[in-house]
Amino acid sequence: MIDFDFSERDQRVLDYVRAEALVARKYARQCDENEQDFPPDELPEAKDYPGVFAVMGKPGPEDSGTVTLGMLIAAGQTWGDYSVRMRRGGGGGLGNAALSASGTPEQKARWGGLLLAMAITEPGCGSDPSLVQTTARLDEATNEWVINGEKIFVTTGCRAQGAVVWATLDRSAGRAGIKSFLIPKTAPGFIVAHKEKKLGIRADDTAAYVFENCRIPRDHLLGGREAIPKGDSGGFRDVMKTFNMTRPATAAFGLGMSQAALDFTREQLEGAGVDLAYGAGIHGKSAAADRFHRLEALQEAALLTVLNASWLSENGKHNNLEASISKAKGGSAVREITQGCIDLLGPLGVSREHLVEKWFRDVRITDIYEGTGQIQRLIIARAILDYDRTQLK
Amino acid sequence: MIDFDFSERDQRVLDYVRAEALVARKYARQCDENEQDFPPDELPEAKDYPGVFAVMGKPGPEDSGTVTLGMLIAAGQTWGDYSVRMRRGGGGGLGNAALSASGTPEQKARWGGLLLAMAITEPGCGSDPSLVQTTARLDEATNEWVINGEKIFVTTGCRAQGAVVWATLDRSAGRAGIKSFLIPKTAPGFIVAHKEKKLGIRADDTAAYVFENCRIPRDHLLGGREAIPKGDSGGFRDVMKTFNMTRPATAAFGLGMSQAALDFTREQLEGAGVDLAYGAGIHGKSAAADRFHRLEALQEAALLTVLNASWLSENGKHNNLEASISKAKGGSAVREITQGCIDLLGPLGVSREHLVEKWFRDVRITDIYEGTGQIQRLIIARAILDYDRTQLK
Amino acid sequence: MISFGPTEEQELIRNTLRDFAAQVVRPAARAADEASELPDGFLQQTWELGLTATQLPAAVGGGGEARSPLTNALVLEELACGDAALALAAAAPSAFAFAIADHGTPEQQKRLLPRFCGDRFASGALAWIEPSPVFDPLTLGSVAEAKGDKFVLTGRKRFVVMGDRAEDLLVLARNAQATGGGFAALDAFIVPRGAAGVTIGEREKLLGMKSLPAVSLTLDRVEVPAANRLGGERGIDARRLLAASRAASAALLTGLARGVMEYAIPYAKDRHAFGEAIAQKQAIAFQLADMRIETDAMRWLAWRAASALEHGRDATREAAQAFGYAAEQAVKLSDAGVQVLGGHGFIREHPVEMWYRHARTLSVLDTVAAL
Amino acid sequence: MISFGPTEEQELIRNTLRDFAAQVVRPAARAADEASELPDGFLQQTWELGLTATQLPAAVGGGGEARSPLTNALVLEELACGDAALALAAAAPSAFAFAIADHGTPEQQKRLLPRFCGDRFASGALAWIEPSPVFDPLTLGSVAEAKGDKFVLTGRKRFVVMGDRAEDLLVLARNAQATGGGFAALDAFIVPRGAAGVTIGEREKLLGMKSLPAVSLTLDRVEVPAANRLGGERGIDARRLLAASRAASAALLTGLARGVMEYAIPYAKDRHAFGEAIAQKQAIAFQLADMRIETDAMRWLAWRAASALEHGRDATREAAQAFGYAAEQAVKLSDAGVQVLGGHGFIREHPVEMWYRHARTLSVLDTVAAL
Repeated sequence: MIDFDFSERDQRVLDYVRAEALVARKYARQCDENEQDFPPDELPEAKDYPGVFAVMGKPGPEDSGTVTLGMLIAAGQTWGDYSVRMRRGGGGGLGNAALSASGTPEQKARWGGLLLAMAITEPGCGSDPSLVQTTARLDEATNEWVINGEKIFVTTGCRAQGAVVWATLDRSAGRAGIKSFLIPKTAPGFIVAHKEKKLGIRADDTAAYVFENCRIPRDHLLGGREAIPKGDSGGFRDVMKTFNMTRPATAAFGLGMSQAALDFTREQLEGAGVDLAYGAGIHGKSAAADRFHRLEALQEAALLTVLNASWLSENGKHNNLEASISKAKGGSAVREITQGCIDLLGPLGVSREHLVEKWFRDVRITDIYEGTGQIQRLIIARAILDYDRTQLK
Repeated sequence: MIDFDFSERDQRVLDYVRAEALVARKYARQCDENEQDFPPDELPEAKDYPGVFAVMGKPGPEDSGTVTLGMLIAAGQTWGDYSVRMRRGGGGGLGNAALSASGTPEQKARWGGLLLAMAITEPGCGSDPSLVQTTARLDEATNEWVINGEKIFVTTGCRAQGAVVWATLDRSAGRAGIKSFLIPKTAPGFIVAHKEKKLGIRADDTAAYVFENCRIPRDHLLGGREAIPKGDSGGFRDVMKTFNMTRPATAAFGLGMSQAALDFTREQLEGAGVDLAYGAGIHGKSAAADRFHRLEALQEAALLTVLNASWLSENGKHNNLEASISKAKGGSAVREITQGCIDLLGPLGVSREHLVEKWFRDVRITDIYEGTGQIQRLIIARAILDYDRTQLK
Repeated sequence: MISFGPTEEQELIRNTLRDFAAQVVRPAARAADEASELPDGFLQQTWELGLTATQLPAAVGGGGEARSPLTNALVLEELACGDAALALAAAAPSAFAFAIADHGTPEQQKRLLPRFCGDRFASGALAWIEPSPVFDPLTLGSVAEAKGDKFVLTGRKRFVVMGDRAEDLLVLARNAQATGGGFAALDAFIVPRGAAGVTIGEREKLLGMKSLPAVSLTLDRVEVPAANRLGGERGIDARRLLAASRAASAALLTGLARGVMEYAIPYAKDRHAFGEAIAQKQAIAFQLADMRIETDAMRWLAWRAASALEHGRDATREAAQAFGYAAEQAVKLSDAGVQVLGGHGFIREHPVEMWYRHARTLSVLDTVAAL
Repeated sequence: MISFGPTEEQELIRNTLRDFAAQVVRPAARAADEASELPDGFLQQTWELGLTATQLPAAVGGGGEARSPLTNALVLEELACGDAALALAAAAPSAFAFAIADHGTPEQQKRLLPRFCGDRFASGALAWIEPSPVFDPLTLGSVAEAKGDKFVLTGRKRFVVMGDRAEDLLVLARNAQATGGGFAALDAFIVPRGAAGVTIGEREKLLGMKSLPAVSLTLDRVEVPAANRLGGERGIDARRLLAASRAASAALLTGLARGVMEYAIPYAKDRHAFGEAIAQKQAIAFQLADMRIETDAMRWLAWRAASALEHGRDATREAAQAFGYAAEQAVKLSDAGVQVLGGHGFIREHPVEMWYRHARTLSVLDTVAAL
């Protein structure tokens, strides 16, 4: 049955996440202003917070599914602070989403506990994953993969204990030749080049990688399928499946921060006596209430597309289209919402004495990484038009 | 010197136009609801209105140029009613703009007094003028052009006394082969197929033409240059020059109606006690004032791009880019403005007892005819990127 | 528990309505719009779908199934995908009957609901909108004054759907006794169309939704017994009444928008320019992508509001967001539909210009439907 | 007479400033932003352009040229195209001096303007913005009470540009005597920075415009002689003061937006993906086209407001439209600039992320500049 209410357990989990997020928020500004450092592995308050997995437990029949609730948890955590959230070890990285999407049960069990980054973009290829130049060659003698190439814009790249890396087994095979490999930082020839200086999510490192004859065991190929499928679909699709999890997740990260901006704005405006109650039509409202209500509706709309995408995958339904919808919608919504909150707060909104200016900067990555809004719209348009890449470029 | 004020004479002319427009408006609803008929050639009040040309006279050094003021006159007339304005004979049609843009002095003198339509679009080619299939063949024996082909969406097509028609001398020559011809309705083989039923500008007929071995004298080629220039630029550019006049003009037509919608909305809201004064910031305004102010700013912005495009051409400057800017901006602005006025008026705005719902329908053509907003953006992008049609499709 | 899965029964109903919209509603829409009349027999034909009766209490002869705003949201989206005007006409009886069922006293239900459980079409009308350029559903000019065991109603109403044929009208008014304004002051009264002082004005002429019968209305010191105050002593839950209406409009606008998208996609694939299908141009393709993104978003917001109502919670916020968002997007999206069709979007040979008028009209008619 | 043609002299000034922006301003902008400091000698360097002095009366040692809001609009666009933060810093002296020139009594002009006609940089500061989440320039919390031949000022100010170094501050306050609010109640007072009761707060930390020195300010029962009321008995033309400020902001935002466009165009032509330059994709190309459309529109609106001021007319409406439109578009456009650059738009190796911060900051700092 269609439902949007939380079970008692759902609520309990989200309340815990909120409490933990409030602690993380205490460190938000400090992390932002000391980008060269990394957020502490452990916050002083950590002992009071066993972590969300501890309070979650197994979902009962009345509870939301783990994947779907996971989106709300992700949003709830970035509501506190994106960078502090990302600094956590254990399953926090985008690479972990990739692992759970296309890893074998053994691989998930073995690496699920690590913090894994996701390395796709290369200096040459921007948003076009099919142009991956990084190569993977199987050394039959040692039963190892030999990886060579460069990656940029690797989120959490410095702190991660390993990365899911896209490489091609055979450039001539195009997309079909592309596979994803799990490469631990300890692998020989894995070089972390540098950390980028950014507009937002500053403490959350974004790294550049270089692989020089980097060697990993044969069983580090995610999913384990070494064969290059006929046509150019299968193999690449398999890799792309990752996105069906990471795209809603990145949208959720952004929406957690835009929600924080909305909550702060409401608090400030109501504190100054602005009536933000719902009910009246346009002629019963102030300009501020009118604009604020539109921003809140946009937030809810975007979040629902995220929940829809995750709910589909959780229920074994194909969600490639819906994942891109949530990413496209979330990516544009968080920009408009944080921009709009600053319109409402005026000069206060651009002062670094408050966090709203930081959320405005932090959310801006949402429409860029994991495939820009343009890429998402291409995917959506191809899906609804039943076009392939040659018909809609 | 940069200036946006009207001279006494400018103001006098525009006041006359406003007075005449108020008369035209009396017939607006009737014309809209009797689309099968045409607006009367002469309004009963005509005798009191000698016509704008009579009051205009020659511009003095302090006055706005005729072309630029002409845009405000056009907007002032459609402020009254689009269809009644268009029904007027004598220079009112889009074809007349084409004539004044690319006709020879003799041709202008000879045909300037006629109501001329502009026939470009064909069933097959939509917004792509370079695909024109209508042919023109010179019959050396009789010194006549023989025209064959079909045209659709011909604005004022039924009432016009003639049309400026695009035809190709040589399909293999592509755009270079395209020339514009002036074809009087009296020419043998000129068939008016039917009148379209439309969303708006209903009384303003939109016709479909068929040319069957239609014969016209050799000197009916606009501009008179029969040669097909080398490369694919010259000839077509010459034809396209027409648009540098008609595009700002069509934008002005639309903006006259969106202005009417704004004026009606202000009158209604202020009548109901809504304060629409300028000065206060967002926190000193009602939702209605906030939205209304944004719509008025949009109106002014769009109108200024129209005036800029016409001022450039009037001063002998290249205005191809600016003409497209004004058309693109006007085309989207009039949609947003009329939509927004109805948001502000609520149920009243969608009742046919008032004209705002009609203006909402009438302006919708602005972003479609004379090249859609997409076409305009292609032209603008090519210009600023210095790309040709092969580089940006 | 977060779930986007309709029940099997809901899937069944949705498919039935989808077929009905495709086979009955859509084919009749253009002619109805040009004629400003409902198609002959249309109301009776939809009546037989039992949309209203099924969810009325068995005690009054209804199907006795639980009131389900969610099911109704699915129904309205499908009907509106056929044609929004005909959909709203078909939903008009529910707007009245569900208001009685949700807010009425047992006596009022026994008195007014049986007629909606018969084989023949029956209608009631909701009279909320008033003739003001600054109309707001929470601040009404129509006033109800208590006078002994009667109420005296005075005011003017506009856009009363089915007001020309409904046996009874449900008139929203400000209770003169009420302390404070807003929701607290709102009351609804059952007014027989024939009551002394009721003048049914002329048929409303609209931009879109032309086939929908709506009239203006004048109440000149109309006296109704206290028993006609909906909810009796207790009055109504005005928040719920407004939320149910806005959530319904959101569902209708979603269906309307989906119709535009489903028409524009094949058109853009067939239509060629500059040597390829216009759908192969990013500028067109991205507009279609946005149509898909927004129809999804509109639907989820409508479902969320319907779900809140189904849980019996205050849905004021959810419904306002769903309606506000859908109103804005339906206009944007149908406007884009016209643009995708270009010149063909402007002529009446294609339905898109009609949907653009429907969207602009329905999106400002707050308080005309119900879940 | 409608005309878009600058005078030859204005063309000359525009070209000079364009070179200055390219050679001096732009190269220094990123370092200044990272350091949150103005470049050494920048204020003196711009001072030598004579932007302020030229338009001050010869009687006080100025260039004696007519005050020209239009010329200043051209100047500010060019400077801001280099960097909006440095442009506003360079324009700060004018904001104070022009206010004195336009609204001050002859005595006030003789007293305060000469310092702006010398060879050394001199600054004044405008104190209008206040610390409230619902700040509105027409409803101020700062109050001025007449007390004998003095005024007593009390209130708090924020984002006072150059407030840390200006000899005198021009403080906007509500005149306690004034009947009615809005413009009528607004008064401006010349307050020496060292006056008793004036506390200069800490340096403001901003999202963008970081290199711009701005401070908060507290006025605790600050006494100033009646002679320090700008305009004396007559007071100020508050409409003109606000309009001049908003028109200036519109010009600055236009230059900022143009800078984004001029950076994005060559980038999009150089950057390749999917086998061609990204500029060859309609989705990118159309964003660039819209940048051009909107920078034109922003400029014409700013010119129109400046022209109204130059004609000495009430420009409240024109300036509000120019500022409101430019504020919205500058954010949209710099946001689009970031998107065109993709990942490179998010890192500080390119200026676009800085311009996005500048645009979002400047567009909410109503009342900080002047024409």
